[in-house]
Amino acid sequence: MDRRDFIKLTAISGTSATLASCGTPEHQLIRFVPDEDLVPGVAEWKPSVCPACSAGCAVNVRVMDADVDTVRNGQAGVVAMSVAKKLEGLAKDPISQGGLCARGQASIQITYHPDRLTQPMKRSGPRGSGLFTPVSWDEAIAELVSRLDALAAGDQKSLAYITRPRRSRRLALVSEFLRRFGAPAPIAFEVMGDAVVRRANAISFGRHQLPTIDLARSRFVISFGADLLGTWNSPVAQSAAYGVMRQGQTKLRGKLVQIESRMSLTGANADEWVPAKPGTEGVVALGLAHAIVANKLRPAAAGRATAAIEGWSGGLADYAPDRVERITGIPAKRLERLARELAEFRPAVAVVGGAPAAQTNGLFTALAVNALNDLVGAVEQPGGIFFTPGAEPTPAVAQPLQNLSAKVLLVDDANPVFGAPKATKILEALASVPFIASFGSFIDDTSVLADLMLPDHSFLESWVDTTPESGAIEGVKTVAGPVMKPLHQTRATADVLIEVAGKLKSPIALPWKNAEDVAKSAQEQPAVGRRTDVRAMAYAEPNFDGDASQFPFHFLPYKSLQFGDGSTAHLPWLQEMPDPLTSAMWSSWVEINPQTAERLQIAQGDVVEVTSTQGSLRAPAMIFPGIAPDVVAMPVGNGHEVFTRYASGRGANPLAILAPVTDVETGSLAWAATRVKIARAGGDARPLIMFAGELREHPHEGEGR
Amino acid sequence: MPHKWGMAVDLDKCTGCGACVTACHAENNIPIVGPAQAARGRAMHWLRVERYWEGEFPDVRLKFRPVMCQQCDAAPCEPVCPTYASHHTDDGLNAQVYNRCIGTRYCANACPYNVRFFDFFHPQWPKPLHLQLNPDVSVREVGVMEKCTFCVQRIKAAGIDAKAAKRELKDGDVQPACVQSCASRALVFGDLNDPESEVSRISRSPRGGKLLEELGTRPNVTYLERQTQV
Amino acid sequence: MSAIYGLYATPQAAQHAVDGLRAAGIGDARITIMSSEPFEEHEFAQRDRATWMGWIALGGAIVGLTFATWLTRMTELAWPLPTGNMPIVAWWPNLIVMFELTMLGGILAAVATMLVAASLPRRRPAFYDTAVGEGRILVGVENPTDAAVVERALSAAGVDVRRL
Amino acid sequence: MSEATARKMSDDLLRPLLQTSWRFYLLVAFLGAIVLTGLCTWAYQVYMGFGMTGINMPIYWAFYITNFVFWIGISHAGTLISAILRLVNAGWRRPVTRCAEVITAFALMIGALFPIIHLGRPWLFFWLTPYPSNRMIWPNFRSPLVWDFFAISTYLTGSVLFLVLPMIPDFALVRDRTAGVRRKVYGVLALGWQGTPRQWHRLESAMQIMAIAIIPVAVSVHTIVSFDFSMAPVPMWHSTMFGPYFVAGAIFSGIAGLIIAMAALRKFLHLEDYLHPIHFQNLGKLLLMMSLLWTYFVFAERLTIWYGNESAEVRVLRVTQKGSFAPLYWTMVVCNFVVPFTILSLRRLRTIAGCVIASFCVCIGMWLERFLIVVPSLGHKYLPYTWGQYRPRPVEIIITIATFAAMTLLYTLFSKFVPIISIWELKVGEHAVHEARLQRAEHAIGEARP
Repeated sequence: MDRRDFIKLTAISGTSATLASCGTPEHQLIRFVPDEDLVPGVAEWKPSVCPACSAGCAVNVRVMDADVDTVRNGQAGVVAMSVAKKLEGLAKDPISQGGLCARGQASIQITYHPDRLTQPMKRSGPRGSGLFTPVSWDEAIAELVSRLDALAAGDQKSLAYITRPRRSRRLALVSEFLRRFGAPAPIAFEVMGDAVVRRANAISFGRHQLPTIDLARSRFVISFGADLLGTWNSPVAQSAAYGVMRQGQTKLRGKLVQIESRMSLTGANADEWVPAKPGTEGVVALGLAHAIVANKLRPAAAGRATAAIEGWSGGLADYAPDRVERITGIPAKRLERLARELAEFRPAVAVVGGAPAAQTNGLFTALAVNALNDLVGAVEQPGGIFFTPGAEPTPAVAQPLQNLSAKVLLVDDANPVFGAPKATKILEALASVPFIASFGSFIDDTSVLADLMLPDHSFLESWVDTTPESGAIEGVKTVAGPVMKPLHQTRATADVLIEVAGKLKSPIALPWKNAEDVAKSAQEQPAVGRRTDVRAMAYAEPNFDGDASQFPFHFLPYKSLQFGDGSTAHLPWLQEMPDPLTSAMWSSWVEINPQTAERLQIAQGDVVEVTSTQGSLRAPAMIFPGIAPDVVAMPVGNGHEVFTRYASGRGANPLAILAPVTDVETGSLAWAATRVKIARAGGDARPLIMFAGELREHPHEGEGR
Repeated sequence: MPHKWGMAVDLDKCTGCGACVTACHAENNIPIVGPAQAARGRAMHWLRVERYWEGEFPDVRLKFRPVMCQQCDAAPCEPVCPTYASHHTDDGLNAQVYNRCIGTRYCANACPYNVRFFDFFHPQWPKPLHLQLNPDVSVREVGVMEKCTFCVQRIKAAGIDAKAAKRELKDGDVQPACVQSCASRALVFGDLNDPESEVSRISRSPRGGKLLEELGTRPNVTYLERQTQV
Repeated sequence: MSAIYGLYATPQAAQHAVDGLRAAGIGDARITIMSSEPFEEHEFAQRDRATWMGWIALGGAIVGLTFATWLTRMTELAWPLPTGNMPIVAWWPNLIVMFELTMLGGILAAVATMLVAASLPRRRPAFYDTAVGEGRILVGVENPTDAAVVERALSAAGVDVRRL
Repeated sequence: MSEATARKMSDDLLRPLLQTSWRFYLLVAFLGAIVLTGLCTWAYQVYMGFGMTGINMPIYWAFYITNFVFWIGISHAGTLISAILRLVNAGWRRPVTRCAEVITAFALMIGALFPIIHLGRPWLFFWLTPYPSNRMIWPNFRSPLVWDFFAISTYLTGSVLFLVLPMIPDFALVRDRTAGVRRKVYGVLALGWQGTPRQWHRLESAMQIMAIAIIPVAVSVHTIVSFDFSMAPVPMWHSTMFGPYFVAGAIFSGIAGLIIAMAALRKFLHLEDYLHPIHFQNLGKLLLMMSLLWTYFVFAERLTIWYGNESAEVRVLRVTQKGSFAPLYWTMVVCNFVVPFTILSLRRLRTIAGCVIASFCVCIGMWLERFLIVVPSLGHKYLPYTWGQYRPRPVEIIITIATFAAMTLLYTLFSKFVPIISIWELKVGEHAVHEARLQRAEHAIGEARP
């Protein structure tokens, strides 16, 4: 091949341009000798576990060599090391099945984030000032040890540990540590969690966990507010199954019906989107059950009616279609049709999650849906719901944070200051804690209050493991080693805890040597509980905080596709990724039904003030055709006070103005039970940044020429 | 026989989740422009998921459509380029040679799909974000046009591997980042010259159609219409 | 060199002087006329009309056309890059370039011919009188063999004759 | 024609060259400052990146391309008009031709600058020129931008020569009537012109040939500029009538520009005796005609799209006439039709002042017209998800203003150093008139005889 041909080739390959702008390290003085053997330019693939949510997708990481600016024993320089380049779903993994959601793929930016903590730090300014001074690991650990020793004198109870929900052995380590120290069990802080659904499943099926929905083999899926394809439970696994449900089955195409008052991503993909009055979804479920029973539609194949429905059978009569119509606003005819389809399209399955379970009558709704599943024989049946065996048990969460009376608080990558409503007085609670240490990798709303920063490795730099609660019918456990050497002077939290345990005045001997040991260790199988006898709950009107006349709108915060509970708001890819339904970037917004907006003379982008009994916030208005006229919705994720250069002070946080009402049965936060009023406000909120130009594909179609 | 790369998008499987958008950023070193520039309409998404509302509450529906470069056989963007920066390759790709681009932006005007993006400023990756950059893909400099390449670097790599292994490329050897990432498998990529390839098979579906077909650009991306049951 | 010439206020006078010279047996070739405007309508200004310029311009145009044809074909074939499903040598677009270069050829040829034929540019001519700039018409003879005759012929119109 | 008139003529027309008032320096300083600001702004834009402009996805062309089309359009005043008038041998053209041709030369130079200013990487603009630039690849002759390069360079060369050749005898005149440095300089410029019959004939025939050649070139230039748009499948760009439409518009704005320039010359260089109301009258009529022609084209274009009702195109039609661009659109209609039509169709109003007012309106209107062709279409292509808005940013506005200043500056300087009216052609004209008068007199006497 002569020069000319070669040039043609490169010219045609279309990817030949200067790499001028990616920071060539020639200016550096010192080049350290690589401490690993590298093959320049050749990619390796190593497994790991996605940290973005608790679904626990296994990922495949592309690793290549690169020049890394680093510090080796106090000297700045450059070293060639192999670094992660891209995250992809691991094809062998039954959860991700090779796919990976936007958040998962963006989480590689956690490792490379420019504002990531690079070493332990001690608070040097007043609390919340964000002023920290670097300290050595020895100092940092000594500090923590001394604080814990101070508690040793009979005050062990006042050591508290808040973690974000993890399905990994690390939780076992923490629990064990706390148990032997004599402190209460760790608090898993889950924003907009599914405690209610878990409890319902424990009651109905004896399984305190979220179900795995066998969409792939299902022909009729009716979802009560669960954003299967977006943010609920195990989105990647569910999306994969959804693809099969739609076009993968031979000659069959599964039908999806979504019941919710604000169109979610799942609602957008549903064949039928059925808006029901907030808090009445359970009534819809029982209405369907009643219609099936009354019209003798119940398929024989569904087998013997089991306890979950029996408990209701007496009360079902109260849910005649017309009454249901009155309560829910869904036409009786439509309800009966849906009931028929539900019974005829076999196999069929019902799912509950999200807002319906986050009402004051959430448990009722969840139990009602379970009953419906039982009625149509969807439990542990192909195309129905399954319970993944061997899942790490989820610690039961009550509302521990208000009455948090700890003297030493360890925060493990949880952000309750952002995630808990202001009304829960979380800030005050934390302020009263004398000593707070944070293992997080970033300074966020919570860790900014910490006195000591003990930055953990990123997931790519450490041993990771997971036993997902849901997403696959068979049990799954993933363990993976570090895919790259640490970029910064960080340490695996597991190692830190083990070291601290050993250094205590009265040392604690933990059964693990190090983080690797923890990740690899087997877990004791949780005993599969027996279903407790089901009480037939009567429908109780949902209570909403705020008087309907004064606060005319239901306020519906929802996990945003990009940021979920807000923990990934600092990743630039996700900030700039257009939100699928609104195409908004770098913003938060208030979704308003077009007619409502017109009535209140609110235009797209106008700054509106949203006021609840608990406070108010400002955000630009988003005209949103897929929301009920008496509902306004806001994405959760933005609105951090402090969270790196990309998220600090960006947008507003809907969680802040939620009222502290709870589900009466489980006592977990009913985050969809707040009422608000909205009004145009002079605009000092950040502008609404949208990628899309037009709302509709054929604008001014109806208008004449 | 040379390859003719093409893609099929099953809108009935696509959930609009946007995983492909991020995958594209990760694979192709697409810069983040930041809120100020995004507000000016300079955000870069080689692959975007268009969403269109239909109807009014309560009978409202939402329609998603991932749109990337359609790699047209008769691409309007190619002939208008004065420097051949935009031209057609023999395996049916619509190539963009960044270092020949002088930034007339004519190609972007000629493109009916608006899938071409311009580097208004020199792209920045605050350290150590630059460590994520894919060494197989060049980083564009200020003032040039860029667009979806069907992940040409992956196509080339797969070809080289096949050559090394002394075999032909087989269906599924090449997967652009978006296709790889798609959980619901709505995107399928392959060789349209191979009638047996999955993409050819799916493209023949009665639901299949091309975007803005009437313009005669002869795209190599087929969209399978979404179905509904009510 | 030497020259004898007269400066005439009106074209009629100049014409008369020219006629006089001719009568004195001096051929047109030896008579020099200079004026600050063409005076198309007078006989003395009618000489040296004939020119090939038109044909040369046409030739230039043909050269331009040929060059353009070669340029477009050659460059397109030198590195055949397909664009927009067009033929490698696409005549429709090429015609535009060919047209422009044809015209350019013609124009340049015409101008070149003009400069050569009018023997321009050159340094300031020896034989000249700034009075021409004042509007006078200069009629004269360069290197006269029989000065007396010329002088008589020029002064017939009653102007003072100058020598150089 | 008496020697006295000839001398007076020369004196009047050479006065600007020989005397300089303080006003001149002030004006030049003022304009120069603006032009300098423009250049700095451009440098700033290149240094900071093209993002300094208001350009965005999908509106990748806006102010700069508008200016490009506008100035190329203005350039159609001079050469084209004077060539036509020369061929039809319209006597009244003589005092007009040069100041018209100058407009062409300068407007082309300014216009040709904009494709470079608007490049993302302007330092590589020379890759447009036909040579194997990088990796031994030549420019793509299928690209309308390359056609632009050839058309504009041909037109520029032709126009400059067409302007310069008839200047030689005038330079000779200046040479003869001045002394010292001026004499030397103009002596060089005169190329040793003597004014022998041979020289006069060659000059005439050269001008004739070029007049014939330049007209199709001029037409082709703006047609090709229109191809920049009509070659792209963009709603309301992809039109077969763009060629003639653009040419008409170009001549339209060109005449307007010429009228303004002439009025200015007449006032500031005191050329009342040479630029008579009749010139403005005639140009005014021409302007009126072009206004009607332009209106006809716009009507034809709009009606076809409105009636044809092709969705994408109708959307663009809607935004321009009813939507966000409506104010600009209707301003354009007023400036290009209503005002010129009312003023120029009434003889009483078709005064010099009237013509100038109309011309200013037309210049504004035609700039808007180009803007309204470029931006709304790009902002509203086929997929509404990608629709966008455009707001100009300071750099674009400053550079635009600077080009108008540059035009004025160049024109001022030119009229300072070159007789803005072709003296010898004027004399010929006067002469012809004189002769004609004599003949008529003789004729009358002949008839008077019994």
